[in-house]
Amino acid sequence: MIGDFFSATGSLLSIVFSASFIASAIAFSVVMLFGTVGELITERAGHLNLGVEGMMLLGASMGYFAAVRSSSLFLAILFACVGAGFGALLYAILTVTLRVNQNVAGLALSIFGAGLANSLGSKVSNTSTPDNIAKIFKLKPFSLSSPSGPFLTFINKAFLSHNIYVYVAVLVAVVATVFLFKTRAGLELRLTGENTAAADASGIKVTRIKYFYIILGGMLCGIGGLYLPLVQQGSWTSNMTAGQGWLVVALVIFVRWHPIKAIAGAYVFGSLTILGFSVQLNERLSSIPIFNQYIMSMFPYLLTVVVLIAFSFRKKAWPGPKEIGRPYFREER
Amino acid sequence: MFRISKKESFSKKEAISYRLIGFLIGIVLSGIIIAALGYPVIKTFISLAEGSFGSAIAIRNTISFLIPLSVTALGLSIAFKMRYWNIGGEGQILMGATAAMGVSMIMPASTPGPLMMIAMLLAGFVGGSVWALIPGFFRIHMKTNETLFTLMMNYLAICFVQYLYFELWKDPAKMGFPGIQDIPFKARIPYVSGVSLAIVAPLIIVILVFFLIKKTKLGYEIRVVGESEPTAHYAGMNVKKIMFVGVLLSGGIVGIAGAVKLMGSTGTLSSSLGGGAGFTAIVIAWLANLSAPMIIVVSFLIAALEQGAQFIQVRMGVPAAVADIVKGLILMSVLGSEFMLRYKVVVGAHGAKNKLDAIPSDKEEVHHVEPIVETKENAL
Amino acid sequence: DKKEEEKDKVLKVGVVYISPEDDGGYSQAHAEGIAKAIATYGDKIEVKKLESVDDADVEATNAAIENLVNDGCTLIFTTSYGYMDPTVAAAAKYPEVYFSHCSGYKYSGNGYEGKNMDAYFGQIETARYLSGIVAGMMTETNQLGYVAAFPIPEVIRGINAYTLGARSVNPDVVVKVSWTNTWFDPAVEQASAEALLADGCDIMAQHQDSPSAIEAAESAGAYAIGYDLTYAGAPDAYLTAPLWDWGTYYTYKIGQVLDGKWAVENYWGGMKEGVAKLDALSPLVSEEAKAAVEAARSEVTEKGNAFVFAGPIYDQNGELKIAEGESIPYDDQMGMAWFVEGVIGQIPS
Amino acid sequence: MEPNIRKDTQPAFSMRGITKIFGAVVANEAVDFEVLPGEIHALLGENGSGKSTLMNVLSGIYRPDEGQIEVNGEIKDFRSPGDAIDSGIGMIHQHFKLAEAMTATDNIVAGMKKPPKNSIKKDDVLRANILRYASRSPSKTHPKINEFSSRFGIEFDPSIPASQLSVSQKQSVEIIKVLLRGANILILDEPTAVLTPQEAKKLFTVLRKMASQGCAIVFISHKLNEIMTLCDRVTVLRKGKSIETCNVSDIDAYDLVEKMVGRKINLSINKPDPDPKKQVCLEVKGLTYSDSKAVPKLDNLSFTTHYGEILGVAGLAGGGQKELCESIAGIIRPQQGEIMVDEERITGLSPRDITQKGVAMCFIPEDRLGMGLVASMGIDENILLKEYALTKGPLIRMKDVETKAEKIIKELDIKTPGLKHPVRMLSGGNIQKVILGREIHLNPKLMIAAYAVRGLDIHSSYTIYNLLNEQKQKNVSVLYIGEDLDVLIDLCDRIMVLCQGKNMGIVDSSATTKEEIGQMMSGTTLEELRRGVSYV
Ligand SMILES: Nc1ncnc2c1ncn2[C@@H]1O[C@H](COP(=O)(O)OP(=O)(O)OP(=O)(O)O)[C@@H](O)[C@H]1O
Ligand SMILES: Nc1ncnc2c1ncn2[C@@H]1O[C@H](COP(=O)(O)OP(=O)(O)OP(=O)(O)O)[C@@H](O)[C@H]1O
Ligand SMILES: [Mg+2]
Ligand SMILES: [Mg+2]
Repeated sequence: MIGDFFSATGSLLSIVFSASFIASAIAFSVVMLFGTVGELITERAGHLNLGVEGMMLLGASMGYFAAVRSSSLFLAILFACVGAGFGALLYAILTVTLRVNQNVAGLALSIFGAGLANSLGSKVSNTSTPDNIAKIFKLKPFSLSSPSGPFLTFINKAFLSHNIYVYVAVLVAVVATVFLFKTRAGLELRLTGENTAAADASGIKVTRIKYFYIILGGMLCGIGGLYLPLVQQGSWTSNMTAGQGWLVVALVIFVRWHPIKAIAGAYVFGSLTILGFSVQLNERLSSIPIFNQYIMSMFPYLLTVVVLIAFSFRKKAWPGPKEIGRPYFREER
Repeated sequence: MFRISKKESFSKKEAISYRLIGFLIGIVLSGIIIAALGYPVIKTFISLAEGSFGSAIAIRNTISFLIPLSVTALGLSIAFKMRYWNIGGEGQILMGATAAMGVSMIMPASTPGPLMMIAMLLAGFVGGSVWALIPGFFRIHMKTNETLFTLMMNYLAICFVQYLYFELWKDPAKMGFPGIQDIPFKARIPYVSGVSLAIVAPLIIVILVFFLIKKTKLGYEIRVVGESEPTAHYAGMNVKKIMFVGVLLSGGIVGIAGAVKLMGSTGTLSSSLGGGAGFTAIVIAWLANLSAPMIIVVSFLIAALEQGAQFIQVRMGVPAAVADIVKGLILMSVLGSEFMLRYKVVVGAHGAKNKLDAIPSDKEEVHHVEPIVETKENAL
Repeated sequence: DKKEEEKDKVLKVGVVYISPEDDGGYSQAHAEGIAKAIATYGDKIEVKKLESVDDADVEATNAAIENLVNDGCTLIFTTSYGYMDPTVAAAAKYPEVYFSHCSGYKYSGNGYEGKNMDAYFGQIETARYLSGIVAGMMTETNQLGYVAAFPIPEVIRGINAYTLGARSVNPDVVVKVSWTNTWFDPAVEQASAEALLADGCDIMAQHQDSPSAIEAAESAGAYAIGYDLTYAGAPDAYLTAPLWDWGTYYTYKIGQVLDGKWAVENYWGGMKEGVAKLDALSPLVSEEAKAAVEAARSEVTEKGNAFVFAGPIYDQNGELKIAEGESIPYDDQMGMAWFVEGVIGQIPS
Repeated sequence: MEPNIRKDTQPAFSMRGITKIFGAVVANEAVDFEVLPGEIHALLGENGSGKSTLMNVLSGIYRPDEGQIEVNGEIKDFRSPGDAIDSGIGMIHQHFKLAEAMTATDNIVAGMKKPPKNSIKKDDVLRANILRYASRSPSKTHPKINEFSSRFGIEFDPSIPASQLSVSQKQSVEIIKVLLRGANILILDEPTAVLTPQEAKKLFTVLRKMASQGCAIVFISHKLNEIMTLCDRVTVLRKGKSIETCNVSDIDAYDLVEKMVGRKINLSINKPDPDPKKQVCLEVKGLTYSDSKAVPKLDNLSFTTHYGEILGVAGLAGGGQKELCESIAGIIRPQQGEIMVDEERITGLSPRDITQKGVAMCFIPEDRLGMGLVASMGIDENILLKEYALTKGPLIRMKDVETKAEKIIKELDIKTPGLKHPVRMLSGGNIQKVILGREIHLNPKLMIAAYAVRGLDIHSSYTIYNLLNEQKQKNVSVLYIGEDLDVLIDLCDRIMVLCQGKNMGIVDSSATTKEEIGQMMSGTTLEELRRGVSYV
């Protein structure tokens, strides 16, 4: 019995710490990492945007459309930003200026975004990523050509053999962290999300800040979405984010609104999502009921729930930006 | 330059006309996008209307979309009255249907139809409320954020039903195909001239919810708790118990929506039984200002939109996604138009004269702005 | 007036798709078939379609069919397994409309009393068998990966046919199966393929609607066999693919109705009819493999699934399932819920 | 002390013809107001007379509907608080604007820009450094903030979250925040309302120092003695209009009140005699309670109240008054002790059962609406709040409540367009009448009135005193908790003084003085006082 437990644990560990598993978990977390950093910035400004899925799709379709029509990576990214930023702008108009309930506005955005993205995407659905762009992402800029020894081989395969998009995602998270905690602009953003009235009275232009970061956050979601058609799949398909946008909303809580933790968080969620496929191939594990693949597909959500509960036990834990969900009107008492 | 100032009140007429304006703006905006995508605008909208009301089949379809949407929105509205953000409608629908399905599988085949139907409806209520009470428990006792918890519960329910669908409840009679058996024929809600009798469900529930909120002590308590927990506490209310019952009723009614859908239309359980109604219903409840009768009206409009959207695909070959654009934009515009009810825009720096004139005399019938826009204390 | 009358004569054909018409996979294959029929009959038919109708959502399916009927369609194709029961119900409700349901087992005379419902599908297993031969010849690790959507008979049949084909030329080959529980989810399919590749497989095959598994193979330096449509996006990995050519069937069936000769049938065309075919072998395929395919091709084409599933066939546990000289009967193929020898994977019970 | 006004110079700012309207409320109507550099200028007026509104207009929070603002002779159009800060205007708000979860330093430096040219000191190295290190290196910023605040004799720990600061420290943070932004026009909205007398004294020193450096200071307070000692000039607002501006030295407190209210008012309470039978109503024995953070709030507290008598409770803010009320009403559970009404134990009963035993409570919290009222509901439904539990069956009975609401509106002369009108739209005085009316109509034996006149103007306050006296005459036992010692002495028959949850003694109001009560409030027991011992 105990022996079984140890050997099962052993099998699990050997899967989870294999270079190839780590590598695919990393690749799998790119979209969520961008999305999480984007949503996190939005939430730091005091706005919960449930429309992540819509914005990711908008970014993906607009960006991919531009890529196909222009064969320019720059334009692809620019249009991903424009598309997702447009969705975020609508959300910002609704929640910042028109003071619509944030949850409801986000849900409406996710419906609208998916619709617009899918209509637009269908215009480029039978094409693949232009060669010149595809080539860029075939490159593995940090890969060692001849790693020596098992350790380097492992590191090389697990961490260094990724395309540039992956490293950019990590870089974005790092930059966001420095920005948030080490710059005055970051401080202003945090104060706005903690207490908008205080920020306003301190001379911070809160409306401008909210618009700016909601749109910036949306753009990051869009760049994350673009990874799917441009790099991962190389072609457009409707609804290709397949629910990752909703996981992002959970991830933000999971990482406690810290971009640097989002790197690990996205990785954990990424690996939980793919763990099922590796476990299936392992006969010892796949015969254990809890490793049933349908049960395993619940893991990311269960984990989020556990984290939510755990933090409500810690009464002193920071519960996240205070202004989330509250409309701000300066002349309100 | 312009600036925004707050309104004290608005008349019913204003309320209706601003929403209508919002609706029209939504139509115009989606018209622009439809044109930009290269589809004929006017024809699309005409077909949209025709598809939702134009024929008996259209109306029947609209009604069948209406049933789950309205029942779910009614259930959610109870939670929203308490400022409890139940985003978990989709999961509660599924678990309500799952419980009803389970009951139909357990009960002996010889059970009389009506008895089985009643048992299934009850099970639906229990299934939905249990699923709602899991996050509810943690919200009530430890203030765990319910918005995200209930959101996660949706996905847990979907995974769970998939597990049932592909493994636990897989029907051997399906020749190896996955799927759960159909509910017995006698447990199905009958159709009368093409319209499912399930339509009585929203009609009964809307009356019950209206009555509950407006006329009963519990409804009153729910409203007070939503307004201010300290006040409720001060008045000697057992806030935890009230929230518990409120969440239970909310989830239970949503669960009934699932059971009714199972018994009245799908006949079997799958993870897509909810069909997104749990999410759309949130927006419906909101647009209806959480008023039970308005929920029926708004549900009808949204159901018509969904049905019409399918029809424009058939009639004009407009892709399904375009319908989502129309739906999303109309939702956003109507939501945005609420702004005009609560605030007004003053053009130019000086407007005191106009404002002084605009102060209503006491006699005029005005409608006070219900602060459903979260007040500071009650926000998420 | 005359124009109106002419319009009335036009046959309105309805099609219900599970995903967008341009999904790059299953639905697109059907849509291309419909396009062929349109090209053949021109103004005589008018096609009405509904995309992205969730086949597990009975209500959505019902509404879709109702809308097609409402718009005057008198011949309706429902292209996914899950539409079966709603199609039966609609057929009973609208006896004047012809219905054809793809990939199920209910039709007039079999699970349905009325006279207006057909079933159709194809012996894609023939092409899968041939693609298995390619893989069996090309593999170096003798481990093949298979990304599979759902554990249903259609998919299991394909895996078995592929395995039988591969082992017919290389008895040491094993096929490892990974279930994704989705027809279409590029990210999930990719992750699933990556797990297989990491596990030692050097050729990927799939029963999925996105090309992610091929992409995963390409970036891992492995080979891949596609499905549904030919794929140009991975020139260093793509070997071939079992393809559908539904145009043959749709042209045939619509022709029947136009001629007023509609007849109930359970259509199950294969390579002979042209419904199933193997894509041209890419330059990556070795000469020996090409030869092996050609050697089997004519017999497979001629005899169809009867050849693919001809005995002796052993199951995963090594038990003899089908004796020499027999082949798996039609009904058992339709309900297939076991793996042949050489498949590594489990069918959830 | 010589006022430090430079009469010759132009005003630091002047506001002309300011009108500000909220919905149906004209908060400011054509108000003119100006303050000179180096002057401490008081703004005085009843509640709701528009003081905060006027200053919010000046600090860019509200945009006026009419009127003009000039700062240092330049016409300004403030679109946001930021614009006002850029013009050297800093406001300390009535309710602090701090992010509780962030450190004092973060609260201070966020949004800071290079100080405007006309600030007190143009090129201040310290300030520039704070700006440079702000957020990049908090550990370097903290000592610099300390250094800066010590210039004004202000002290607090800038490295801890605002939530851990005391009220006066929070105020210090707000002041430093404003000063660091280089404000030379400083507005303080009721800064002393939350301070102890010692803290207030310290604040005054700081303010005088700043004025001497040329700062223009607007000081809002309801406490006339503060205005008389601190300020140079005073402007009185009444019903949104500016009534008069005069030198403090030329006027006395009685004139000020008359200007504020608009007529002479009789500030005395006619007090009926208490019921001589002295029948005990409430008896509290050894009540002890510590809050969730284990801070003791009630400490072995014992006393009794009599029918037909008003027992006053005096004490510093947070001295246990709130906990006492809540214990009696059953909202919190004391850890030790007993509470009896008519010799019947009520400790441990639910609030509802206690109400049924004849205990009614009218508690006005700081924000007035937070407790005891449902802001968006009408008077009828607010009356239902206590009522509904007393009727049988699962349904509410609106008819009865409506009748009752109408009666209460009439009896207490509540000004409202209708009984369905949301109470949040009513004025503060009327809101308080609703609560009091509701409680009186429960026909209680014991009426607890805590801070019943909180935030009310003098006229409304006297209406409430009269209502309480009526109750007393009906032989109700009244427990009155208040802040104003004069009122306590005038209204109550006996006064119990609390200090940190302890009973310092109960004095007869006809035989005590404010000074005596004040000494007891700061910790001297009655016994000690009477023995002639005093530590203060
Ligand atoms: N948040 C708010 N939104 C809109 N109007 C408000 C708000 N708060 C208060 N009011 C308006 O302000 C007035 C109440 O003001 P307040 O509570 O300061 O009373 P007050 O003027 O001090 O009254 P009184 O002198 O009778 O005590 C009401 O007329 C109400 O319409
Ligand atoms: N944001 C607001 N929305 C609506 N009404 C308001 C608002 N601010 C102030 N008022 C109303 O304007 C009037 C003036 O209020 P203001 O706060 O300026 O009075 P005040 O003189 O500061 O009173 P207090 O002494 O109570 O602080 C009141 O009737 C008040 O209720
Ligand atoms: Mg006031
Ligand atoms: Mg004020």
